[in-house]
Formats: sequence, C-alpha cells, structure tokens
Amino acid sequence: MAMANPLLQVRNLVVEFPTRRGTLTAVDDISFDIAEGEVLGVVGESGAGKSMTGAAVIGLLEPPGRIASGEVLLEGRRIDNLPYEKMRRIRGKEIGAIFQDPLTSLNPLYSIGRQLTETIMTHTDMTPTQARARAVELLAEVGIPAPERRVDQYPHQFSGGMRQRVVIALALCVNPRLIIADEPTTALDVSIQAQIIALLKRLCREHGTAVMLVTHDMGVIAETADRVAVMYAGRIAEIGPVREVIKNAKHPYTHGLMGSIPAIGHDADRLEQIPGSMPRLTDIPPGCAFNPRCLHAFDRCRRDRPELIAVDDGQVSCWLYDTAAGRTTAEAKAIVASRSGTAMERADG
Amino acid sequence: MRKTLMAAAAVAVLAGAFAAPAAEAKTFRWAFQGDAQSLDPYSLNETFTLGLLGNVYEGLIRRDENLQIQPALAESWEIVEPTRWRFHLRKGVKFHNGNEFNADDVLFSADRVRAEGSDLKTRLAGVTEIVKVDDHTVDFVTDAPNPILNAEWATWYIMDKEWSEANDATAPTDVTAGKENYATRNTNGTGPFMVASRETDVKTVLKPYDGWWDAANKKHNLTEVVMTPISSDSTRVAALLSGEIDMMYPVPVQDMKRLEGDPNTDVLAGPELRTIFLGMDQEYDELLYSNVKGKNPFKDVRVREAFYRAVDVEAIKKKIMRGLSTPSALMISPFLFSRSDEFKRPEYDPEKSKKLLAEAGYPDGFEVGMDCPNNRYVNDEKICQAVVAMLAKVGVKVDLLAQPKAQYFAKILRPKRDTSFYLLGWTPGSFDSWNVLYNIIATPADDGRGKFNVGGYSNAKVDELTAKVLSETDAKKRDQMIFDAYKQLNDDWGYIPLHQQGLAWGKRANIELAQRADNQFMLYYVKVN
Amino acid sequence: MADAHTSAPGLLDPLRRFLDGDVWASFKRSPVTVGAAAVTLLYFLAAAFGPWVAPHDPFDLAKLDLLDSLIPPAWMADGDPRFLLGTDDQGRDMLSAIIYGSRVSLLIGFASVLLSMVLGIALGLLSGFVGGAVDAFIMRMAEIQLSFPAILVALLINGVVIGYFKTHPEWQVDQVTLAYVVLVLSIGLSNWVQYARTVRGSTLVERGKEYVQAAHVIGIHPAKIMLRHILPNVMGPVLVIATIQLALAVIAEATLSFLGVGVPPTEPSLGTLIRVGNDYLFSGEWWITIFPGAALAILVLAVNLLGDWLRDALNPKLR
Amino acid sequence: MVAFIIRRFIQSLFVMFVVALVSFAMFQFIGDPVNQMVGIETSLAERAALRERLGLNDPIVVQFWHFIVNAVSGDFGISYQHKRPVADMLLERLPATLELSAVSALFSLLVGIPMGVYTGLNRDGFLAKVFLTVSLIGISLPTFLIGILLIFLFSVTLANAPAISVFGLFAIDPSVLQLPSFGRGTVVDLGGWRTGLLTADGLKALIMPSITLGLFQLTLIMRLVRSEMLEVLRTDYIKFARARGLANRAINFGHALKNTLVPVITITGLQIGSIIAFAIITETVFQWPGMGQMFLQAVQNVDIPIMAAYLMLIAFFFVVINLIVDMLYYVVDPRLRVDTGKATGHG
Repeated sequence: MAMANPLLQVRNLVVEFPTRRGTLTAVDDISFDIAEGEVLGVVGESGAGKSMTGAAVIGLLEPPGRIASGEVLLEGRRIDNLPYEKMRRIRGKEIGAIFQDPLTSLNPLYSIGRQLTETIMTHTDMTPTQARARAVELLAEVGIPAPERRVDQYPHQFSGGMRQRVVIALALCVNPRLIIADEPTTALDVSIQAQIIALLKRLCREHGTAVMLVTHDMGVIAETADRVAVMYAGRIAEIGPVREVIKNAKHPYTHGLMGSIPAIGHDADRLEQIPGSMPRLTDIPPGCAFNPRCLHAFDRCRRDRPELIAVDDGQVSCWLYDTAAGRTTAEAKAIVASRSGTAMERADG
Repeated sequence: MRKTLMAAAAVAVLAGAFAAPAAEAKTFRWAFQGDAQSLDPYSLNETFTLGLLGNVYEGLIRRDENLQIQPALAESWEIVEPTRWRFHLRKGVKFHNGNEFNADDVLFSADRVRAEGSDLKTRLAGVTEIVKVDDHTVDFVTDAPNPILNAEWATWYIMDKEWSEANDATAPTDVTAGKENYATRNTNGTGPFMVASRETDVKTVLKPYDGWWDAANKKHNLTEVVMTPISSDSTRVAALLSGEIDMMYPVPVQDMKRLEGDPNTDVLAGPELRTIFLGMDQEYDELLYSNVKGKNPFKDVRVREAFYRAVDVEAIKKKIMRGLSTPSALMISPFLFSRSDEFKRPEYDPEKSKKLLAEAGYPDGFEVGMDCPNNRYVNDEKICQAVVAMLAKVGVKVDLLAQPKAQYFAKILRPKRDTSFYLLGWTPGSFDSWNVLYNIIATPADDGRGKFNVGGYSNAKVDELTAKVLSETDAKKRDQMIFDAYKQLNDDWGYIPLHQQGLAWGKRANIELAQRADNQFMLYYVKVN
Repeated sequence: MADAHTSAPGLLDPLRRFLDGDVWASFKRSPVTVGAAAVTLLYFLAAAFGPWVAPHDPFDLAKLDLLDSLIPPAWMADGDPRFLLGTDDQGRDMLSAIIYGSRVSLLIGFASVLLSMVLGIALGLLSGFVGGAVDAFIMRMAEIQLSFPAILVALLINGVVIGYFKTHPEWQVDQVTLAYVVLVLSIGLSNWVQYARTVRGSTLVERGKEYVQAAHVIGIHPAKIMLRHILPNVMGPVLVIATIQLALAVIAEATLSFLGVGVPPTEPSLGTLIRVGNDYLFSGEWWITIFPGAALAILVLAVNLLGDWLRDALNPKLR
Repeated sequence: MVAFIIRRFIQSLFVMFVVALVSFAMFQFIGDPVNQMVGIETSLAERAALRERLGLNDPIVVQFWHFIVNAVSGDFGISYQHKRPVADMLLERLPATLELSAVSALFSLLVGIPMGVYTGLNRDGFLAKVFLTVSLIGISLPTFLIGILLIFLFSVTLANAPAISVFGLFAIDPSVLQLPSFGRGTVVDLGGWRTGLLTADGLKALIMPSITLGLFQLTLIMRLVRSEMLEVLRTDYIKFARARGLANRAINFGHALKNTLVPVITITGLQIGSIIAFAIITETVFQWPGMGQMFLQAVQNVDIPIMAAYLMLIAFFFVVINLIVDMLYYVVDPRLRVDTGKATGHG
C-alpha cells in the first residue's frame, strides 16, 4: 500500500548476525512505512526481530549485527548507510528512542538535569541556562512534580514510573520526528503502564511525533497504535490498521495471537492457542516460517516463502490469500477462522 | 610568566640530563655494602664501623699499610716494669673543635670504653690501673705481664673529655635510656677527616681537617669524601662501572673479571687476615640436628677427620672464590704467625673419608644440620652449599640453614649454641695467635675464655699452653707454645680451617689508594688523579 | 544472557560451560590462547615428569661437581655438550635445574592457590550466606588482610613458622619443607580476599533466587544448598581468579626468595635460581640468571594469557 | 555522612589495633634483640641484665601494653642497631618512600587509565591486543629482575656505550641518557622534608625506580579499566546516550569513564598499600634511602622497634587511604550520598 508522504520508509531490510554457528538472519527482508505523526505498533514474540528492526532504523545494531541489505529512508533520504557522525546528528534530533528498562536507561552518576541539558545542547545551540530552563519545562511536561527541584536530583531518587517519564522527556527533548519506543512499559507495574502509555500518546499527538512502538503487549497496541505490524521469525506476517488486525486477523498466526480479547498487560509471549514455538533463527524452515505450527499449512507453504499480499486495506504474507489459487478473501478468512485443517486439504486439491 | 617558569624548569631538567657528570675538585665518592651503625667509637666492635671512624678518631697507636704498629697520639712508649706500660703522648694535638689533647682525655676514654654499653671493653682487658704521670704521660698497669697490651689499641679511639661531658655523652649509648647519645651522630676526633654531614644508611660526607697533627706528610689530596652504603652487590658493581662512584668494596668475586676487564676500573685484590673455618659440635652428648640419636658422632676423631678430608678447598678456591682465597692449614693467617709454613694442610681424600666413616660405624654416613651465614663472609652461603655437596659424596646428608648474620649469630653463638655444624670466620683483632687460641680453641669457661669456641673443642694441653702464651714475653718460646697448641688442635682434627678469604676492592682507574689486610679503608692514603 | 545463573545448575555445570561450544570455539579461534595453553601444558608435563625428562638430577648433591660449575651453554665456546644450557655456580645443569625449579615453583603456586581458594570460598560463602555480624567481621578481616601485602605477610609468617619450629624441635622438619610451608602459607593466606569477595557477591545474588528459597522451604540444609547451587555458579569467576593467582603466586615466590624467604638454593625454585643468578649478571655468566628468568617470564605470561582468555570466554556478556 | 565517617573511623582503629597485635606478635618469634644491641664480646651476665632492663622478661601482655601506649604517643623506642629513636629515623626516610610511591602511583594511573580506556574502546583492535599482551610482561617478571635489568641497560650499558655518529655529521653520546643506578640524587631540604622533586638529577634518579615499582600497578589498572569499560559500554544508559545522539567523546570519556572510576578508585586505594610494600624491593635494588630499605635491613638485623613502627605505619597509611577512598566515592557516586549503609559493604 503506497502512503502519501511517508516519514520513514523501510525497504527490504535484512539484518544479519554472524555467529560462530553460522550467520543468523534476525530481520529477514521486511518493508513498511510510517507516516507523519502515525503510531505503528510492532508485535511479535521475543526473538521475532521487533527490537532488532528498531535498532536497525536508529542505526544502533549491536555489533556484530549489521544491515545486510535493504534501505531505511527518513523523509526520502537514506540513513542506513550514513557515516557514524552524520547518523549521530540524526539520533535524538530526528529519531528519538525509548528503551525497555527506565531503571537502567539513565546514567546513575549524572543528575537528571545534566542528562537533559547535555542532550539539548548537543542538538541545539542553546546556552546552558536556556537548556536548563527547557529541561525543567520538559520535566513539567512529562508530569514530574516540582521539576525545579527534581531537575538536580539523580536517577536513583526517582521511582520506576517517574524515571520512564524522564526517559520520555529525554527522547522528546529536541522534538524528533520519530520515536522508536522499544517495550517502553514492560518493566513497569501494570498500574503505571497505562499512565506512561497515555503520556506517550498525548505527547506524540501534541508534538506530531510519529512512533514505532515495539511491544509484545497486544493491549498496549490496541490502546495506542494506528497501524500494527505482526512479526514472526524476522518477517512481517501481517500489517494493517489496528482495528482490522485485531478484529479480523487474516494471518493464521495473528489469528492465534488475537485468540482472546486482549486487555492491557496481556502477554503475547504466551500463545496457548498455537502449539509449538517460534523456530530458532538459525533454522527457519523453507517456505512460510510459520508452516510447522500452522493448522492450515499445505505443500506450497512448506515450499515457497509468501510475499506480502494486499488484502482489504492491510497486507498479509500467507498463501491462503494467493489469488492465483482462485480462493476469495472471504473463503481464506473462513479457513483461518476454522479450527480444523480439513477444509483446507480440499481447497488445495 | 607561568610559561617562562615552565621553560626555565624544562631547561633546568635538560641541563641536568645532558650535562656531563660534574667532576668536582677532588671529591671522592665511595660505597660499602653497609653503613657504620653508629659514630660512637665504642658502640660496636665491628670492622667497618671502626674503620670508618678511624678516619675521624685516632688511637694512641695506629697501623700502617702493612699493619705495622706506628706511634699516633702516643709518640712513644716503654715497658717500665713487666706489668706497667708508659705512654708519652704527642704534644700540640688538637681535636676538631680545637680542644687540646692531653692525658685527661686518655683517662676519660679509658673509663668510657669500659663503661656500661661499650662493646670494646676487652681493649683494656687485664688493665687494673691507669695513672696520669703528667699532662702528656700515662701509665697502664696490668694484672699480669702482657706483651701485646697495645696490639688492639689502633681501634681504641681517644675521645675529647670536655666535648663528651659538654654534650652529655660520657657513656656509650644505652639503648634502654630512650634518648639518643650525642656521640651517635656527632664526632670530635683528632683524625685527618671531620664528619661534615651524615644520613644514616644514606650518605656520610667527610671534609679534611686542616689542623691534623700529621698534615705535614699527608698522602691524600681530597677536598671532600662522600660515602654511600649500597647493599645490593649488582647495584654496587653497576655504580662503579657507570662511574657514579670512584671506589667500592667488597667486590663480589665473580665480578672481578668484569671490573678488571673494564678500562675505567680495576680491582685491588689481596689476602685478608680473616680465617674461614668449619666447626663441629663436640660438646653436646647428642647432636641437636642429626638422625644419630644417643651419641655425638663428632666426638669420634675419625668422623672429624672424615669431614676434614671430604672438603675440597682447592675446588672452592678455584670455582667459588675465583682464586681469591688462600687455603689454610691453620686457624690463623700465615701473615700473623711466623711458623705457619711448617704446617701443611691434609689433602682432600674422599675415599679415605668414606673409610673413616665406615670405621666409625657410619658406613652409609648420617644426617646432620648445618648453619651458615649468607651476608657475612665472601660467598659464605655458596661455600656452605659446596661443602654440603662434597659431604653428600661421602654419604653425609647435610640440611643447610643459611641466614642473615643477625639471625645466624643469634642462633649459633653462646649462650644459645643452637648448632651442630657451622661456618665461621675469625680475625684476631690483636693480630696475634693468643687471641685465636683464647677465643676459639680453648675450652669454654665462664670468664669468657673459649667464648667463640662454639663447637666446644676441648683439650687440656691446649688450654694450658694458651694461658702460658699470654704472659710469655720471650718471642721464641712464645712461638713454640703457639706452634704446639696449633699442632695439638690439628692432630685432634678439632676444626676444619678452609681459607683466608681475599680482599677485593674496586676503584676507578684514576684513583690511588692503599689496601690494608685488615680490610680497613684509610682515606688518608687516597689520591684522586 | 540466559545462562546457568537463572536456573539451578548441576555440579557439572562449570565443566559443561567450560566445554560449551562458544568457549571451545573462542579457544580455537585465538592462536595466542592455543599457544599459551600449549606452553603451559609443556611446563606442567615437564614439572610432572621432571625426574624422567631432566638430563640430570640437580637436587642430588652427591652428583654435583663443583668443578663443573659456571660452564656456558653447550653452543658457546668452551661449552659442554652434557649441559645444554650451561651450569650454575654449584655445577648444576641449568636445563635440569630449570625443569626441577618449575616443578617447585608450580607446586608452591598450586598449593598456595588451593589454600587461598578453599579459604576464600569458605569465608565468602559464610559471609554471603550468614550475613550480618559474621559478614561484617569477615569483610573487615579482608580489609586488614589487604593492608598487609603479600611480602609483609610472608616476612611475618616466616618469622612465626621458623619461631614455631624452633620451639618445637620434635617436628624435625628440614629447611626445604620449612620453606615450602612458609611460602605456601604466606602466599596462600594473602590472596584469599579476592575469592571471598567474589563468592560473597554471587552468594548474595543467588541467595535471593527462587530455587534457594524453594530449597529452604522443602527443608534442605543451607550448607547443602550453598554447595549444590551456589558453588557451581561461582566456579567460573573463581576459576579465572585462580588462574591469574597461579601466575601471581609464582612471581610472589620469586620475589620472596629475593628477600631471602625462599626455598634454599640446595633445591632451588625458579625464583631462587634467578636470585642466585643475579650475582652473575655483570660477571658474564648471564645464563645463570637469564635462562631461569626467561623460563619464569614465559610460564607466567602463558598462564596470564590463559587467564585472560578464560575471563572473557566465561563472561557471557563478552561473547 | 558524618555517622558514616565515624563508623569508618572506629573500624580503622580496630584495624590498627589488630595490625599492632599482629606485628607485635610477630616479633616474639624473630631472633633475640639483645644479640643485636651488643657486640659479640659482651658477657652473658651483661646480656641478661640488658634483657631485664629492656623489659624483655616481662609477660607478653605487659610488653604489648607498653608497645601500644608508646606507639600511640608516637614513640617506637630506640633502634637496637642504630641506637636512635625509631620515630626520627622513619620520619627521615618517609619522604623518600612517599615520593617514590606517589610518583610511581601517578605513573601507573596516568599511563594505565588511558591505555585501559583505549583497549576497552577498541576491544578487538590490533594495537589494543598488543597493549594487553605487552602489559602482561609487567606482571610476568619479578620486580627485582626488572629493576636490575633496567640498571644494566640504562646505567651500565649506556655509560660505556660508544658515541653514535649520525651521518658523520655530529655524534650522539648515549651516555647523556644514562640514568643513576642508585640513590635519589640531590635532595632539597624543605623544613625536614627532603625532596628529590626539585632538582634535575633528583628527578632523573626517580625515573627507573618509579617505573620498576609502577609497572605492576600499571598493568593492573589498565586491565581493570579495560574490563570495566567493556562492562559499562554495554549498559542500557550508554545505549540510550548513543540513541540521544551524544558525541562519542561525551559518551566514552564522560558517561562511560566516570562509571568505571569507582572500582578503579577502590583498587588504586588498595594498591597504594602494596606499592609502599613493594617499595621494599625497589628500594633495595636501587639503594633508595626509603623506609622499605630500612625495614628490610631491620628484618635482617632483627631491629624490632623499626619493624614494629614500619608495619604500624603501613597499616596507618592504609586506613587513611581507605578513608580518602570512601570520601572519593561520595564525590563520584551520588547513590552513596543518601544511604551510607551500602557504602561500607562495597568498600
């Protein structure tokens, strides 16, 4: 699906990890866009490659991980192949990031204010005083009481939730166009999660910041995202408007994922609906990576890898939707919805 | 401003780094392996301390290059009666502080050297009375005739009465007094040099004393002398090789070649008077350290001979002493006993040694512990190791304990006498055999006789001779007695004399000096060219 | 970093982790490490089979001939084919002396490392597990220990031990044994702190873990828990420390023998050989000190390299 | 904070006491002082008398009590061997040892930390690997051997080396680079404190000893900094700092380095103790007129008062340094400023 003027474009991104036991492909040829101010949720089990995608976009893949092929474009210009210094200037300024654990994301030896001001001053030409003022302002904005006082305190003097607010402030302090939020709430108590998500949502709306929200919490996705990409074994199984994906999942995997009506805190890692577990990235089966666990898999699934196929206003990579097989979308959905694989054998024959 | 300072500093450093070693007018820098323990001339009876002080203080007599007795503070002396010596003191001698030297100083020094805490009491052993005849004449009265009364007086230094009293230094240091004796770090002698400054164990600076009575015929041309103790052998050698010092001793024998080979340095080697020997415990009824129980093998003369014959002194001379030793048949240096050439050392004979051991009832030898110093004599520890190896060849297994001299002496000397087999060295301070017989060979007794006869060798005949030797005034008869005593000792195989170790002093080529066989380094022989 | 720390591991776990694919691979990938391992192994073998591989027995004094002393290495002028690396001042074959010396040095090294390891682990476990006053006390002791560097400790122990045997002659110990006791005690006693702190650290961590709690609940004896669960987890770091400590111990032994607190030169260790050789550095008989010095340096270097590699390899974060 | 200091102080006192006890106990086993104080010709009766006067016949406890009381009042008695108050002698020797220790500590820090940072940052870099391996030599050779080899090279060899002619234009005499093999060169007396830091040859004399002494610590610190760097560099806050686009310099030398400092401070603090102790060897090799050399001589001569005073002094330095280290923690690590409880545990 072509987007009017995408802020971020990811094209056929492949991220590889050379290890002693051969190279493993963490992200396997994925493509997606994020529009101005849009919130794209990325879900999947751990190891599905969500975080890796995020890291690749912001150019912080832990070596030896590397982008093997594909492109990342920000407002049309390639950023995946920029020299370190150039990319550095983009980080924080154009693309912000929020990491999983607020407790470890802040340098324990520097005061909150110092960490804010240094970030601000790196990317703007504010004077220390201006920067400090801005820092206080930001703290207030993320809802930290008595910011003038707190600004000089150290991370260990803040609670988990408060720290995550600080982290958000840090990520937003120079108004980046895009924020990569990698599991921003998993480390927090359920009670606080909601607040943080709300805050993130609000701020991004106010600042018109786009967000790539990586999580395995369907609830959070449902709450926040405009669109959602479901990843499986380093590939995108399905991508589309959040309602679509949740209400009528097209991909058997997504369907399983959505098995129960999600509530915040629901953990996509536990998939009672689908037997088996995600393959190790070193030995992904030929064809559709999901086929060993798929109730509806047929020969082709085990043979050829399915491309993303536009269905309704989303995309799905599943041979069931292969129009060449002369099956209507409705039929395919029916098969996916059905709990038995028998129907499919017929369809195939 | 700051910059210029920095620059200045840098220049200074560079200058220091690149300037040639400043050759100051006739400054003589030398090093010894240790330092004088105190500047108080009576605090310790130790060769180096006394030697260093010998440049600052003087005795009534002194010894020349060949150790011959010379008049010093006493111009002359005569034996007015067998037990009364008269000394005529030199007139016009001044101490460094300008005080006049006279009889009172001698009397004072006599009291002080015999006072509590003095280590040189024996210098006046047997002196019952000291009489001041006039300001420059003093009589010494002894309990018995003593032909060698003044033999050790070259190191009995005369101190200034007034100075000592003024500084409350009338007695040698009493370590328990809790306060420091003024004389420990200050001097006021009559000698050719004065102590200009001193940091214990770091450096001592001497300046010549213009008022020295013998200045007229002084040999040295020094304006300043710097003495630095350097304990590490290799560092000491390095310092001489690199020209940081002009002279040092002792030279480790193994480094003599290197020093001789270097055009800028040479070695003065000569015989020393100290005799190195092995002692065997013949006193305890059971050896303290041995697997032989219930009896003492060393009480058997055959065992003693076996040990004697098992030791190859020539090999030790060749390999360990690098030729710098004189194997000895006697417990005294040949230089100190005219008839020593009549003795011949029984030769090395391991086979006979084995046989003797077998006869004595030890066909497979036995085990014995050996004590050895490792920082006292030249290559002492290496000698002991060699002895251990040699004895091993005749089946005797020796367990060697080599320690620094302090622990070593504390262990083996009386009263502890905690040893079965040991290595010791002895220099008769009087340069006379009686000292050896009395201290080392005679049967130990409470009056101090045989105090260093650690092995407890005992032979009535020898004791008798020893007593006679002291008071015999006829040189010929005396030598005969000494001869008989040594003969008896050797027939008893009472000790195993090894050798007289050599002296080895290292110096830069441009230095002239005289080496005395008593290993005392006299600065007034030194010329810097 | 999902590794054994999160699950209750078996006693074989350290071994498994050691031979774990990654570790093994990293070993094979690093030629330096392989070389170091080879050298170390060589030393161990030489030490173990010294009497069989050494051309002479340098400890058998009856076989020493003073007249063979100070012979230069065989390849030099007036060298002697009997003595490949020449002889020392007592006529010992340097090669044999070095082999036997490494034997002595390694023996002392291992013994002292073992001592400090046992001591350290015990105290560490105690400290970490019991906590409270015991913990405070032990840690305070550790500090005091640290304020007494090995050298001083050695001089101290030397005095004490010598003094003890002086007053208890019935023991009938010879100088060599005495020296061994002194060295092992002094080096061993001065190095336990590191182990203790490491073990204490991870004990504190482990103590909180569910399985230990669980074990508590089902009433297994604490000691048992500690051994079964905590020990295996700390084995990695301990192994690393031990390797480094072995190297340090060998050096310490050499240093101490320089200060005169060493094995007597009749049965020299590498350190003693060097100390004795020192006297000959300027006199041209360089081989008496250079060869043992090199032997020591190479051994310690190899062991250190191994320790380095081990530290990195066993550290999951660094994989 | 204050409470913490006080607790620390009390602990220090405890440490000092134990050390005093240990050092005192040690002396009960070494040699007989009397044999040190008198010459070998002194009679048994005199020896006995002296022993009595020295109080060596008192019960151990009494002797220990006297020892403590005097020590506290700075009186360590009179050196058996030098017949001088030990306190004075130690004070004379203190500057030499402290200057040597300080310079070598400085040397090891100023060289060690940068090398550590470098090797930590380019973990797999060739140069880094070289550094690591070479640095190992620093701990693979016994200190005394390093010292002697240095002397052999820079004192002897250079002194006798022939001048090197450069293209026949001018000649360089290697001996200008020659370093003194012993002593501390010219010292300037600043009110009792003899310093070698103010004269050219004083500084020259410092070079070899401080390198010899510092090499081991250098290796230690470098490797410590390296491993700490490796740890810190993979923490989230560093990742986050990168994500915020901070400059590398700010990250590596600001965030990362500062976080490695706490352990470095600890180790350095601990090492000072062993530097001073290892000075014993260096001082012996280079005839450096410091306390260590004096201590070793004291050990050999069983000069008990000196030994006692020396050990006490070492322990004293240690506790003082530890206190300073704890202060430094406060400066570096804000987390300790609130709860003092933890601080000691990790101390």
